[in-house]
Order: sequence, then structure tokens, then C-alpha cells
Amino acid sequence: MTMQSSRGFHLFHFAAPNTFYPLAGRLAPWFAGLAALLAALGLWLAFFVAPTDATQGEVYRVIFIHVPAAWMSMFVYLVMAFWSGMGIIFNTRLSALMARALAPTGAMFCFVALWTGALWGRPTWGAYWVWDARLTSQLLLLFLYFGYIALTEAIEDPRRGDRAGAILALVGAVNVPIIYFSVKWWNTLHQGASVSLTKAPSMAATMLWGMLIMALAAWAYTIAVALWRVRSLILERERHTDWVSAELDRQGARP
Amino acid sequence: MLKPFVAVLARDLLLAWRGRADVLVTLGFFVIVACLFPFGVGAEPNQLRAIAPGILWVAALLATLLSLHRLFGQDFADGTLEHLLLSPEPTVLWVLAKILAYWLTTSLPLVVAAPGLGMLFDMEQGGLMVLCLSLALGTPILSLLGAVGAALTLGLRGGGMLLALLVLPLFVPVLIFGAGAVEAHLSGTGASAHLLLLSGGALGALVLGPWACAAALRVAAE
Amino acid sequence: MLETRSLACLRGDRLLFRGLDLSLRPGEMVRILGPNGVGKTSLLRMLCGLVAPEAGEVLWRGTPVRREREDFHRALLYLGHSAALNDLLSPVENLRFAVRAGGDEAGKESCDAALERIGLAAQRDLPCRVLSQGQRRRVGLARLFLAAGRPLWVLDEPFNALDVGAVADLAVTLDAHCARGGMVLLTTHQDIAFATPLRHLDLGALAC
Amino acid sequence: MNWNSWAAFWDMGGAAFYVWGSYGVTFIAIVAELLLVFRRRRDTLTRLLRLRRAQGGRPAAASPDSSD
Repeated sequence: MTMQSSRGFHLFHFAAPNTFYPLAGRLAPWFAGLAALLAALGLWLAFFVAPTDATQGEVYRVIFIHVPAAWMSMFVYLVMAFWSGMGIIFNTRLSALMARALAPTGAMFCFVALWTGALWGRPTWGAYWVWDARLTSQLLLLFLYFGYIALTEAIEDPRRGDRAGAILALVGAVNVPIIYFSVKWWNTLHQGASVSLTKAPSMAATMLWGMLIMALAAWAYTIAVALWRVRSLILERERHTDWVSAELDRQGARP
Repeated sequence: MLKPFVAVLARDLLLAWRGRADVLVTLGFFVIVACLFPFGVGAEPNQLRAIAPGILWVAALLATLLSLHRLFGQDFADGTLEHLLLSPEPTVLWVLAKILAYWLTTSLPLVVAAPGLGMLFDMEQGGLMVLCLSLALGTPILSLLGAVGAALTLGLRGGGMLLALLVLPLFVPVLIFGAGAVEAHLSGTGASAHLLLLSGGALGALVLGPWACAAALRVAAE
Repeated sequence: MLETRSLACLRGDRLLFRGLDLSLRPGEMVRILGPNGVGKTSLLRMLCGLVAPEAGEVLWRGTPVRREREDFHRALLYLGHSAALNDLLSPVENLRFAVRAGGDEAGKESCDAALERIGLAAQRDLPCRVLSQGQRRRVGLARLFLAAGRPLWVLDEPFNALDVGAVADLAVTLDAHCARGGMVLLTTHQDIAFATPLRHLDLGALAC
Repeated sequence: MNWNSWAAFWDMGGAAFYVWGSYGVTFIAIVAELLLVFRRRRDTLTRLLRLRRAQGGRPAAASPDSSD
């Protein structure tokens, strides 16, 4: 095959990944820096500005990572479902790669939310784990993430993996609210109203600010990591194109 | 329009009849799992009565899970799936026929057998009725959601475990409302809210499930 | 008629072929050539609409098949590698199911006649699991006698596992289909004598 | 300022295990994810470069015409 003819074909079809790859490379460090800055600010607010909670004492300071992580884990799943839908409707391959790049980060935040929830629950409820509606649906969300990652990794043909993953992500996204609602219903029937972790009686404005800034930091972090990860995925997927060859030559020339 | 639907339904029912040993194995599994629990938790009648709905529902759910691979596995292996996908009639129709046949041959026996098992756990008559009703409304959801998972994992190595990982989280709401219906009835609050929610879920799954399943089958056959 | 415009096929991450232009007019027969793994089966499955093309389009009577899927599949008969038989069903049950699943009417008599025509009258009520490879292949081919209303036949290795007599008989059947104005697209490793002038498409030459 | 001394800060009003356990594991999870992401990029690059060298400078996955 000649280089010329292959370029003609790939330019037509792979235009998006080959322009997105360098763009992602340029943007990612900025988002990472932003994440670090916001996290520093948020942690300062969390530990040095926000006052001690009247009822829970210092342990409530877990809220500054627990709540943003829980938000993020749900939000990332929705974004995954969004990209999956885009991939199915417009048949763009970059969308599926974005969904794939987001999944591990979403699962990581899900795990963090569970872990911090358990550590917070011990002094608050007296047990590391109670079948609280939020924690339980968070656990099921983690299983959904695992399912998505396992399915996309198990399918060898990358395109088939993309599409199967997209269908699963959409089915999961439809089910997430149902799962949350059902678990909440089940929970109130079995335990009566439980103490909710996030409903601190009188949340000081500084606490709210701390949480919001930490949530923004989580956003920036997610974007940065997803962009870095999608770069690897793009290289892998487009390895038969000329622009990846050129990129490899550039990388190979480095010491 | 209905020709492929009827053809697929009739064929799958005939196949289930010819291979009835498989159907009986699923039923036997359901019975044995339910009978294992007293050995695990003790034979105290009050306790058994309290956990009976949960046990029977979990057993039904596991029995469904273990038989899901039968839904498309054979057709995928022998090329029938390709033929069906090339049918000019809408894919969702025959997908629905396959799921219906699967439900009739796998879940319906469980629904019928459940009262007998309920009696082993000393459930009262009204509770048995509600149990049957909740299974009759809930197992179609399991079949429809499970069909999507079965289609997604067609032909994959370790497909069985993967299938469990994919569909079990999705089964949780059905389990909650299904077992909850019986408990609500037994505690005197009435099961109608649960049963209504299950019917709503069944309708939703009926509308969306076959589409997702058809899309997943196209992906799998590619 | 069937046309393709600069079709490209990606399997896994290998580009099998690209820029494939093909047109098939009524009465024509095309044989697809090429060594193993060059993408013959992939091409046939892509033409049928089972696989989405990586680039390019398949057109049926001038319309992209993605837009008019039902019309196209009403006109198409595809026989793939595997005969699509269920082992627990008899040949006649399998055949009737295949025809009815395709949306056509399948009377018992016409199915019996088709099986008799292909030489399986004696096996019509045996379960398919006891049939030999050649007999299984024939059950699949019996659909050809029930598909006169479908102008486009796409056949993947139809001559495999057939004995000499059956090969000649099948060739006659395909010729008759073309003579009625039908179209045949097939792959085979054997050199068969057809009455219809055979066009060749060498995928090996297009390989990337 | 909430804390009178560093010791008080690290003690977190007696909840040190829970608070620092949460923050510590979060930190580890993030560092681990970043390491994995960068290792993946390095692995991808080395693997693709090796493939490319093995095929004599042609685009990595373009298969030889003769292969099947």
C-alpha cells in the first residue's frame, strides 16, 4: 500500500482523532494544574477556614472529599452515557473513546465515595457499613462501572467493544435513577429515616464553598486524566494511520 | 408482520419441549437453592417465615441468571441469529418473541412452583398469592433486562460471569419491589404500591428492553 | 441491482480492503476470489448489511440499504458459512422456520418438494444432529427452491461438502436463477462450469 | 484558625484515623490512577514503536499483502 492512497482514505475518515490528539495533549496539563490549584484552595478551606461542626466534631471534614467524589461518580456515569449516545447516533469513534477513557476515573471516584462514606459512618453510625440508601446505590453504581469496564475489555474487536459498551452505558443510565429510587424506598421501609451523611443541620457557608471548590477540582482532574487516557486510546486505535506513524517517529527520536 | 413473531415463538417453544431437560434443571436449581437456606440460617419457623419472600425471590433471580445463556447462545453458534437479523420484518418483534418464549419456558414454571416452596417456609395463603403475583410481574423484567445482558455477552470468553456482573445490579430494583410486595402484605400495609411499581417497571422494560436487545444482537453478530 | 461505492472493511484493527466498487445487474453472476482471510466472507456479510462498512456505501436499486433495509432484505437471500440449522429440529422444521422467519409463506408441500428436489426426502423427519455435513449443507440450500421471489442470492461457499452430483445440480439451479433475471454473488474454492458468463472479483488485488 | 498546634491538627479532635484514613486513601487512589495513566501511555508508545520497527517503518498495523 502506498502512503499516498492511505492518507487519502484516512484523512476522510479519521480527521477528528488526528486533530483531537494534539489538542488533548495541550489542554490536559492546564486542567491538571487547575485541579491542583483548586484542590489546594479547597483543602485550605476544608481544614483551616471551615469551623468545627457542633454535632459531629472534626470528623465531618471527610465531607470535603466524600460529597464531591459521590457527585463526580454519578456525573461521570452520565457523561459516559452522553458520549455513548453520541457515538451511537453519529457513529463517531471519538465519542466511544471518551466514554472508555472516563470509566476508570468514574469508578475511582465511586470507590473513594464508598471508602470515605464507610470511614465517616463508623464514628457517626457506629458501623463501617450500614445499608443506607446513598451508600447502597453508590455500591451498585460501582458494580455498573465494573460491568462496563469488564465488558469493553472482554470484547476483542475494538469497534464491537465500543458499541456494546455504549448500549450497556445507556441501559445503565436509564436504570441509575430507578436503582436509587428503589433503594431509597427499601431503605425507609426497613430502617425508618436514617441519618443522612450529607444533611448537616446547619451547614456553614464556608463548608459549602469548600465542597464546591473540591468538586470543581474533581472536575478539572477528571478532564485532565480522561484527556491523557484518551490520547493512549487514540494512538492504539489509529495505529495504522500515517499521522500516528509520524507521531511515533517524533516520540522515538526523543532520548 | 406477525409471521416471524409467531414462527420464532412456536419454534422456541418446540425447542424447549424437545430439550425439556434444560427447563427442568432450571426448576430444580430454583427448588434446591430455596431449600438450602434453612440449613444455613436454622429451622426456626418464625425466622424462616420472615425471610421466605427474600429467599424465593433471590432463588428465582439466580435461576433466571443461570439460564439466560440459553436465550441466544444456540442461535448465535449455529448461524440462525444472522438469518433472523436479515429478516425484513422489524428486529424487535422476533426479539420479543424469543424473550416471551424464554419467559414462558423458564420463568413461568418458577412462578407456578413458588407457592409450593412458600408452603415449605410456612407462608400463609394470602402471602403465597402476593408472592405469585409479584413473581409473575417481576420475572418479565428479569427476562427483558437479562436478554440485553445475554446479547451483549454473546460469544465472549467468560461470558457467564460477565453476564452476572452486568445484569445483577440492574436486577436489584426488581428484587426490592418483588420481595417487598410480599413483606408489605404480611406486615399489613398492603402490597398494591409495590405491585403497581412492578407493573410500571415491566411496561418500561417491555418498551425499552427489546430495542436495546436488538441493538446488542446486531453488535454481537457483526 | 446491487452497487457498492468505495467500500472499505476493517476487521479488528486490520484494514482488509478499501475502495471496492462493484455492480451487479439482473442476470449476472459474480464470483469473489482471493486467498483465505482476505475478507471474502466479511464482504458478503457487509453487502447483506450484517456488518457496517468502515467507509463507502451499499446501494440496492439506487438507494442506500441503510435507509431501505426492509425492501433490501425482502429481496435478499443469504446463505452463510454455517447452515443455520438447529440440531433438535428436523430438516423440514428447520426449513419452514427459516422461510417464515424471513417473512415468506412456507406451506408444508412446498417445503417437502424443496427437500425432495435437493435429495433429502428420506431424512425429512430425522433430527438434524444425525445428518452429515453434506446433508446439512443441502438443507440450507433447499431454501433456494423457496426463494424464487428473492432476486439477490448471496452464497458463501455453497459448494462446500457437496458431492459431484449435487455440485452440478446446484450450478444448474444458479444458472436458472440468473436466466430468470436473478443475481448471484458467491465465493467458492472450486472451479465450477456455469452456463452464465461468470464475472470475477479478485479481493486479493484490493487487499491493503 | 482552628488549630492551636500541629499536634492538634494531626489529631483531628480524636478522629484522626477516620479523617486521615479518608484523605490518605483518596490521595493514594489519585496517585495510583495518574501512575497507571502515564505507564499506559509509555507502554503504548514502546509497543507501537516496536511494532513499527518490526515492520520496517511502515504504518504499524498495515498488514503485509500476502498475509491472511
